[in-house]
Amino acid sequence: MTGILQTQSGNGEHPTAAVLVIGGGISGMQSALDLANAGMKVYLVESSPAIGGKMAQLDKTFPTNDCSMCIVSPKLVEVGRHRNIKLFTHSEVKSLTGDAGRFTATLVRHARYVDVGACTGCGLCEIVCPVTQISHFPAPPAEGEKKTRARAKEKRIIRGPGLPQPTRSQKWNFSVDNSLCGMCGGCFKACLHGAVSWEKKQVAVIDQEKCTGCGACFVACPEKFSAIAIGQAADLEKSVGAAVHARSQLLKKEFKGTGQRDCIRCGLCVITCDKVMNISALKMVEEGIEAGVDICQVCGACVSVCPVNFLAIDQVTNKVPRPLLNSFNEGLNGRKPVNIFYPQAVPRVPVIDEESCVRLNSGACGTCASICGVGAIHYDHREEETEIAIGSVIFSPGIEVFDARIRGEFGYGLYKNVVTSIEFERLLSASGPTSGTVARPGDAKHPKKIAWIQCVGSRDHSCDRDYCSSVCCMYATKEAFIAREHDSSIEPTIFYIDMRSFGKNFDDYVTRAKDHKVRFVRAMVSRIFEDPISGDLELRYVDGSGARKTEMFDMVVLSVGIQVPKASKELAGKLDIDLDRYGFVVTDCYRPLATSRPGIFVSGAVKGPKDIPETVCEASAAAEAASASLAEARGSLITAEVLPPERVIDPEEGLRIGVFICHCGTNIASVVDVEAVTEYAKTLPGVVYAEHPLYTCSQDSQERMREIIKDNRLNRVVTSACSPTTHEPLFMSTLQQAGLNKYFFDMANIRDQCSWVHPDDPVLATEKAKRLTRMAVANATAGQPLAEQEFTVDARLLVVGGGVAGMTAALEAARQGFGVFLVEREGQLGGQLLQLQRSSDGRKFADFLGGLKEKVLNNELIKVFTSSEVVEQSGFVGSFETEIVTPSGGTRTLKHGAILVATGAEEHRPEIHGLGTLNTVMTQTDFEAALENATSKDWQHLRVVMLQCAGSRDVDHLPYCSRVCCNHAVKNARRLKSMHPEARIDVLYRDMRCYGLAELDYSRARREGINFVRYDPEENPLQITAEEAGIEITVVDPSVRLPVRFHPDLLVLSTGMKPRDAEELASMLRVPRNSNGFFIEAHAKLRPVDLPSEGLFMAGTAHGPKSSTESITQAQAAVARAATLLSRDSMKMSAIVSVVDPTHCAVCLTCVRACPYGVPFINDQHSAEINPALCQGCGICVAECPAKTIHLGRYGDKNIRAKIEAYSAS
Amino acid sequence: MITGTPKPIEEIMEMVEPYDNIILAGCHGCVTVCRVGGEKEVQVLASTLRLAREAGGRTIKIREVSLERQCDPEYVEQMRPYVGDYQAVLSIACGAGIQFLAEKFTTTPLLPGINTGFLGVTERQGEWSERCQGCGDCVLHLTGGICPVTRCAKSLFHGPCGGSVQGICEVDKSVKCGWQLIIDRLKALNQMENYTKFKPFKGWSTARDGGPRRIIREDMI
Amino acid sequence: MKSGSNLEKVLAAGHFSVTAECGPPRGADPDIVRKKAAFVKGNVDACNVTDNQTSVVRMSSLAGCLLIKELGVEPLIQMVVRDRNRIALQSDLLGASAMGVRNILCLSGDHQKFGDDPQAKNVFDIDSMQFIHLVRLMRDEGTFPSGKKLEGAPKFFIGCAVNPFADPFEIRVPRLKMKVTAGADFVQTQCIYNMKKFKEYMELAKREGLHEKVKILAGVTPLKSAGMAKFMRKMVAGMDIPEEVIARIAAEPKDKQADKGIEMCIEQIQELKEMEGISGVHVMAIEWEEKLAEIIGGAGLLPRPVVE
Amino acid sequence: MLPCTGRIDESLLLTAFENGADGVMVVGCLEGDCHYVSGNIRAKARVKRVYGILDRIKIGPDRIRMYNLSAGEGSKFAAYANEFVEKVRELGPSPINLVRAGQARAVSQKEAT
Repeated sequence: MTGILQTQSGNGEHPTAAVLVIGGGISGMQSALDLANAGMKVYLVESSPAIGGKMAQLDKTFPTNDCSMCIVSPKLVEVGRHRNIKLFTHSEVKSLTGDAGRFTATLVRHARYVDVGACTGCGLCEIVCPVTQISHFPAPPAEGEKKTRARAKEKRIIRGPGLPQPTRSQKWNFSVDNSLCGMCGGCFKACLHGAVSWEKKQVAVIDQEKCTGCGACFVACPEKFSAIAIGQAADLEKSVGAAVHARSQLLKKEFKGTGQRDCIRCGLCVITCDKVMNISALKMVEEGIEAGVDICQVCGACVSVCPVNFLAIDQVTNKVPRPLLNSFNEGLNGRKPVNIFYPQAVPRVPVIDEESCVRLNSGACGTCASICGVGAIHYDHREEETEIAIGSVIFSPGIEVFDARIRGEFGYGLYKNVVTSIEFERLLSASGPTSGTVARPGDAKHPKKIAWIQCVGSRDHSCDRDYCSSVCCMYATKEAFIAREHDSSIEPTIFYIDMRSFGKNFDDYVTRAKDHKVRFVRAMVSRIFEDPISGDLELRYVDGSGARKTEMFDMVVLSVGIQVPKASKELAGKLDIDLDRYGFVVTDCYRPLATSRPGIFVSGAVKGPKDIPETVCEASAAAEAASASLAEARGSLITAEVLPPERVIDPEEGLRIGVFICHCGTNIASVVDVEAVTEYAKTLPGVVYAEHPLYTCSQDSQERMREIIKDNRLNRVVTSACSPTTHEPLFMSTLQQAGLNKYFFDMANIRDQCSWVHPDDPVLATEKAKRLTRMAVANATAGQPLAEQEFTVDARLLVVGGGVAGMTAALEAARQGFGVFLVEREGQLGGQLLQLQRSSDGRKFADFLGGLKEKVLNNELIKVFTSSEVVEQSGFVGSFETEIVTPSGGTRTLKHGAILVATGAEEHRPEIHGLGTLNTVMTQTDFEAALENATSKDWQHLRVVMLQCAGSRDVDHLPYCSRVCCNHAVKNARRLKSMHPEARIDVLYRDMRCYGLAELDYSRARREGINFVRYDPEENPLQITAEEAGIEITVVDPSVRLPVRFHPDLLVLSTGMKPRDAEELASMLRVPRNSNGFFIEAHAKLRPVDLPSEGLFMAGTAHGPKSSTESITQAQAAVARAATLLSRDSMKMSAIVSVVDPTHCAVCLTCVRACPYGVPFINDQHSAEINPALCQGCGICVAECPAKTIHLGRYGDKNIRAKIEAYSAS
Repeated sequence: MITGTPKPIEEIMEMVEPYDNIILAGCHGCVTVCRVGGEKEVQVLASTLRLAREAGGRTIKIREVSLERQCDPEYVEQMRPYVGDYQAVLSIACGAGIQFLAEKFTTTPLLPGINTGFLGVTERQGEWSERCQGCGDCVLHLTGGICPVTRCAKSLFHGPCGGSVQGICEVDKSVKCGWQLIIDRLKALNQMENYTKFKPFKGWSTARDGGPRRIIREDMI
Repeated sequence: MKSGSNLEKVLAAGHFSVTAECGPPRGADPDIVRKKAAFVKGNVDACNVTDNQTSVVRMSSLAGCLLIKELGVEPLIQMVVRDRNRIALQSDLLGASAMGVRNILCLSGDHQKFGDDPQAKNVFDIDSMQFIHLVRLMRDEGTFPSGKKLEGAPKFFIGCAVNPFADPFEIRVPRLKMKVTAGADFVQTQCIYNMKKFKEYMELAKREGLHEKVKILAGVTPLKSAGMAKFMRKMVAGMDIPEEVIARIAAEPKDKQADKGIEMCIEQIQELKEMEGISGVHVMAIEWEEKLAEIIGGAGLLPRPVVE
Repeated sequence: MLPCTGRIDESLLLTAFENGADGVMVVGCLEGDCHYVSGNIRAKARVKRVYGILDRIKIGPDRIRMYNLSAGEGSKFAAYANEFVEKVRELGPSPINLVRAGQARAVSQKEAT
């Protein structure tokens, strides 16, 4: 770590190198990871039982259609297992004291009743728990009073179509213990089968021949005697509840598909009610079951244990049942009081719900504790308080969706087939309540016509949600798109006001959706009426031509907006940070991550609605902001990972392969017979262990895998699960933790390649899964241990581009303690912002830029090179070398560990509408500059037309949306209006994309009398003549549906933004740019500021059009990402690199010539050599080598041949 | 290096037709460098032969070996322990290597898998061209380092002939006129006086015209 | 007199000489040679007999020479080094001389690629320069190249060919000089169409004094049609036919183009006649021998002088 | 799965046929869009060579084909896979497999008698 400040122990003079991150959604997780990977201790507090947040609930993500869970789950696991992140789930922040650099927080961990350390996440507790409702628990006995059971006054007999058909299947043996029998005859009276013989003062005797095993006698025997003994009941030694569950399961299996509707008089409901719940509301009678409806506590246990669905909850009680709903699935299905939040949850440990658990409320039941094999359930848990010392806080509690009930006209909550968009996400999700089938909640019918209604709880003054929620246009488009992928007969329609697809590649996505028959209608829906019989929905709206329309739909999705939850507002109050009237955290546009209280930073949608990549970006940025002032203490509170020594595998040692076939919940197991694949795997040569976990990737499974590797002395591991791209690193690190070289591993993707692509052919899908598993086993057999070399990291950062992003990045990196080289092509720092005048709050950019420039130039750690350009680039992450040409014409070689590209963008200046020739036509930037001196009389009554999308969203110019122009126009229009209220301003637009809180300025502009007229290049084109003589513009104003003519004094064009020329730089860095010239990020959702090559990052408008605030955020984010590398002492190189075996090298130069990266060279030992740090691992040289003497880690001929041979072996 | 090209597979199939159990021998020398007879080509040819054979209803067993060089007796001897177990050896070394195998293993038929080409250089990946004919009497010092024997289609010593057009030989549009190259080079070297010098008759006895050649260097024996 | 050939005599006497050529047949029929010889007879000072030109197999040039000699035409034997090594060349030289052939043209020969047998092995034991040297050695020293004495030295008027239009232009004159040094007595040029470039060439040759050391016979070939002109320009290596030449013949209607070609050829000969350093013309009327009289006569070069 | 189609070589492709493949599909990045700059172009040349070999040894050249796709073109991948499978189905089993099946039949008949 050259150039990094020394780390210090906490001796009182230095800040605390720890950060409290509030909120475990994608924002909090990203902040936590970036901090923890850069040497900061992290405390991550999440109020729900598991991390993951909203993103875990989503099905797919726009605009790439990536599966949300698939991409977030590796992050969940990484956070869950990170040694420097301490996770507090089901917890809250109680208080915060102290100041920036040395806060003390008190955290409250709510009682979970399950020991997180002991629980394996097996989920058995949830399976055996019989409770499905929120019970009406009997009032506890008054002080000193003896606890007695209530007696039913209101009884109801539940009958089936026929009389009960008693079953003897899985029968328990009831017998009378003569020594205990009270000779009361209760059992004799209760028995409906005449199996009990009793006479007064005689011990009762049960005739086993006649007994059907219903247990009526057992229930009837008074507690004081308890003379009836049960034999042959599985799990009875655990508890009655466990035994009931065991028998119920067997009977359910037996009666499955038999159409049995009559009571089978198994007696499980009665036994449960009496012996497990201590209620005694049920009794077996000749005609069926007699329920004491007034004393029923409505827990639902009787219903859930009934093997034949004879009972229904509303039959057994006279109260209104209150089903327990699964909040993760948005209440679309039920859950148990003991519940694992969601299948991939981290930690995958259930929480017992205090409101509904019978044990916690009445002291009865306790079945879950009795069944838990590891004794993890403790009903005596109490909430705990922990005090932690931290230097900074990141506030990222996330958002919730708008309560659609407030918009009563849409009938949400009344009409069953009106759902919210988040509910629809769950309906689409493969792990959701319908397993990904699009079905109406009302009747499970497959809907054909589905309508999305936009702006429900957004851009709506009537319910105090004036802001735009930013994400709804895109998520609705995505949901419509994906719905059609699930069922191509679906006809989606989206009703919208403005299509705000303002992000990178968003417009293309909308176009693709249109191509996929998603219908877009620009209209506000006024009301929905339900057809009470069919459940279909009638929508009323006014279309573009002004006609009133009614249209029938099968289902309606309300695109609900997002808002700050009440709890978050309260927490903000405790933290003493300022919120705006909607509850969003207030920040300064130049310091976008800082809250009003020093030391507390903010990230994510809680500071304004935003999508995932922007959230991730902010999260990284917040991590940077939160750690910059703690940098001097970096590393003082963390522990390094210590891996057990690697077991050296003796070549003589036989193969010991372990195979794990993943269910992936139902993702795989619903199609592929995983048990059969597991059995098959056991037959493969060398396989000594095989099993099929529900989620192989879950934390508990990974811990288990580690144990299995050790216990079975495995020397190879194979998983057949999902995509190696996302999950292989996880499994490999588990191997390492078990002391096995991580390359003794292979993975078959039986999810994507079997269950997903062949859902309709389970038999063949299973065969294919076997084959893929066989191939993976063969490949693992051929596996070799590979070593990763370590090298020292140069802790300096090269920043290319000295605009606002580049300067911010340089300054922040320096604050983090890293040396910085800042290279700017132009003669002065500042970039495009030099052309602009004022921020949206009216402050002059020049002041801000001046301050920034001064700080950059005066910082000792930053070396600035203006009028300089990068001409040559080599090296690799952690150890780059870059040559620049300086103004003197000389070159300089800079050594550094990471690169940040911030080459920026500039205003597009197309030669249209007289721009460049007429002085009455100008761009927004020109206009903004002119406004600075617009004091003369001429301006007072000036007529200005602003033309939006002038050369944007236009295939002949810039095909994309430049994102900032609408806000830019609103800003300038309002400024002119404030200076000269008499001036007339007409803004001609296609969609006003004033996303997020910028919507507020847009609505203010409208109220201030600025006129907005919509046009459409196809359906409502503009007629523009711009000449010396004057300008004339004609368009049909859709609001009045009449042509209007403008004769402005000034025509202001919003022309958009185009990237600066960075073609050579991109090719030197070998990073891709999109067809518009913007750099392409490593992952559109989760790695928004990473470039695809390791060690390269980007920020600002080089990535895509954005505002200066967004650029600042990205710059800080990119520094955070770079800090995860630069803060390390050393790094490891990939082991998947080509290695030349010099024995047979013919020194023929084939590899030297074939390598696209120019890595191989001929060394002084007369052999080709490949620098492992530079090798990209493509294997081109391996395939070309005529002597076959180059080998590529795990992609050797031996491996590939093994797979090919295993493919065809039967 | 010595260059070569693969023989057409049909021709090789015909050669191996009588056999069911052969050795396919590559060489780590020149033919590896010119990518016609190295380990990779052994694998490709072996697979090809097995496939072709089996498609015709018969199988063939092929032992794939690659000798360090087929033109040195010590390396060739490495095959001796097992060569007798096979019906033939198909070699994809140069003609020298193949013959050397034939000499050493007198009772095993030797089959050539490549056509040996010339002494040449690599122009670029996948392109080689001739530079030397091994005439045994080098005159490169007089001709600007460019061989008139090899580079001129007519091996003229006082070229170019009238067929030289804009530096291109009349024999093949893709071949540069050797004499144009010589002249360009002599001019660059300021040695044009070498050009106008009359060159006496070349002695071809040191070339192949003198019969199979041998080099014996007493000092090295 | 080096050889005492008619051509040598005519040139020595300062006459503007004329040679033509006669390609032997693709067969053993001597009458074909005789028929061609009849067209030539009386119109030239010597007649070249080609040696498997363009590598197309024909009757041997020595046999052709003897056939035309029988008819009273002075033969000029062409010999290429492509097909014969130095042993065969020496032997044929002795034979030709013995049979009274006194003029020789020493050539490399076209590459076999263009002929009947592109698969043939070529020889090129010695090159044309060395061949000239060989003939002069035998004639003037009376020895074999091995140094052994000849039993009677062959007598030849030694000719060589030059192509003033081949590349690179800069070595064309030096190369002619080498040939002269090697022993060439006369030179026949490739057929000339680009008179401008030829004049340039001659200027350079004259600067070296070559026109005084060697007799330069300028090669001409009458064009039969514009098509032929275009074909030759495209297909024959080193053939330089300027655009204006083609344009001139192409301007004529098809049936008049042959006449135009002859007219142009005559004009060209007349122009060459006036050029300093040009000692004669070599008229290559390819497969058009019947027009020789018309051309040569048209140029005012008939009858041919007789020098004793 | 390989890091790049540039890793695949002719002998491995032929090995697949030796192991009874009726067809081999090589799927790489779009041309000009190779993650490793030129790997797919190299692969294309090698596939072409194998195509030639298969043609000459009468296995059938159309049993090998290279497709180019971007990572986001899942449905296109499916379409290509179906197209190629359909093509190979039309071609029928590889001659190798026919011969092997014939021999297996002959053996079993022999055993039966």
